[in-house]
Amino acid sequence: MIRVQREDFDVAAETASIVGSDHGIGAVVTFIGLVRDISGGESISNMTLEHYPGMTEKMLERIESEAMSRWPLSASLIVHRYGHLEPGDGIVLVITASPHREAAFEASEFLVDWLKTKAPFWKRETTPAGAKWVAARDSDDAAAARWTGEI
Amino acid sequence: MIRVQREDFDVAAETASIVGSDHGIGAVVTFIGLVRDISGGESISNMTLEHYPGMTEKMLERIESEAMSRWPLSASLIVHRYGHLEPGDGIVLVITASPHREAAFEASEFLVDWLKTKAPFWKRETTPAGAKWVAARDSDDAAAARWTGEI
Amino acid sequence: MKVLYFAWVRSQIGLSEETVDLPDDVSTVSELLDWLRGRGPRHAEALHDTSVVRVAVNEEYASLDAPVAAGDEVALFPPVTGG
Amino acid sequence: MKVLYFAWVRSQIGLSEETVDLPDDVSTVSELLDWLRGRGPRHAEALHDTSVVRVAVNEEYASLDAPVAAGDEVALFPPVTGG
Repeated sequence: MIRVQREDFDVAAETASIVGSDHGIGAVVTFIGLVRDISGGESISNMTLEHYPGMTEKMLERIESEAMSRWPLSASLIVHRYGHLEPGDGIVLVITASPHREAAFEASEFLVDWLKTKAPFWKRETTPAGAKWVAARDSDDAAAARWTGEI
Repeated sequence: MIRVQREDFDVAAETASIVGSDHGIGAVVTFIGLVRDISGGESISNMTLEHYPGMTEKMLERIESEAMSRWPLSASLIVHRYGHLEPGDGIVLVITASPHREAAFEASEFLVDWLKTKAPFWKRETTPAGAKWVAARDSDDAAAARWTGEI
Repeated sequence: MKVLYFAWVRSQIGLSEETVDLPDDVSTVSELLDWLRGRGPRHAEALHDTSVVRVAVNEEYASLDAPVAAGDEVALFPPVTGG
Repeated sequence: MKVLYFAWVRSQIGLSEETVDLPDDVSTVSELLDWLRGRGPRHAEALHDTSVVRVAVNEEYASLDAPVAAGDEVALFPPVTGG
């Protein structure tokens, strides 16, 4: 399941909903991305996350389907926010549930790596020197390249 | 921080407490281990988790310290339950928080692998054929062996 | 053709989207970028370095040699920085 | 010396702990296991295969050749299955 939303997410409610009454699930891995108050050595007072409505949902659905096909997941969820965010706010939530932990961990890392490099979101951070668009990190491309094959 | 307890854990409250007001944290990875209703092909109606009070806490503290020394973690938490548990119940909660996701993911996997092979807990499952002690999985030893060096 | 701009490509051009009539000799992403650069100095500046511009055609990532046609929705944006 | 048993080692021996007086010639984990096996058939059965028995001395994992002394707390148990 995927959702793109302006509102905050409730990790406990989302986890409960993903796990449901499926007692075949032995492992749940949750990744929460948060807004930091520092970035590249500069302090951040807030940020705006822009996205490409339509393409975003399409990419997230495809990435999630790919994860479900690569690993034996019982359920998964991606929630990505956009709009105005402040330090400490949640940006993205990824939950993967599986009978065993290996699949849940690997699928979670796969999804987060792909979100960082393929999902059409752009961060604009407000620093003491003004607002500026965040540059892509080479390390994110390297992380995504671990998962061979295009999706 | 580590805790060994009979009671259930509240993931949302534990996460909020671990993150606190540290806005340097950009990634939180949460692992929840749950009781499955099936194990080795047999259905499980409940289980009892026995442990070695004293040694358990000592091992968990040491494993957590080792993770904090290997990765730049802002905070971490291990909560492990013991006693009577039913399918769907949480067994173990591991939370790792870091400025960046790589450390949070790796430390989480490290902690869970070590818990599975070094923390003195033993599962006794009740199946239709009676209660029996769970055998250790070779795959858990292999997973723990990824992290070179004894602790 | 509808052309969308995001992030600093949008800021530099000063438009979030525009509808353009494609000349007949524009049939690839690369030719579209050339033609858009001719629309004015802000377009030229924003799109001059194709190594930092990503392209989607009809909500799918596309390379410089991908075909484009009149009914397409083309989006131009920097490398993504979400998550 | 206090000896603790856990999981199926405990079930098979039928004791969760016992306090024993060590003879002088028992100075390693291996010698302790030999001596414990002599305490009765349930001890002998539970401890006969040392490849599936783990040992902790004073709450630290210990190998078969580790030293043991009168004041130690020694725990014997199967490979762990927590998490």
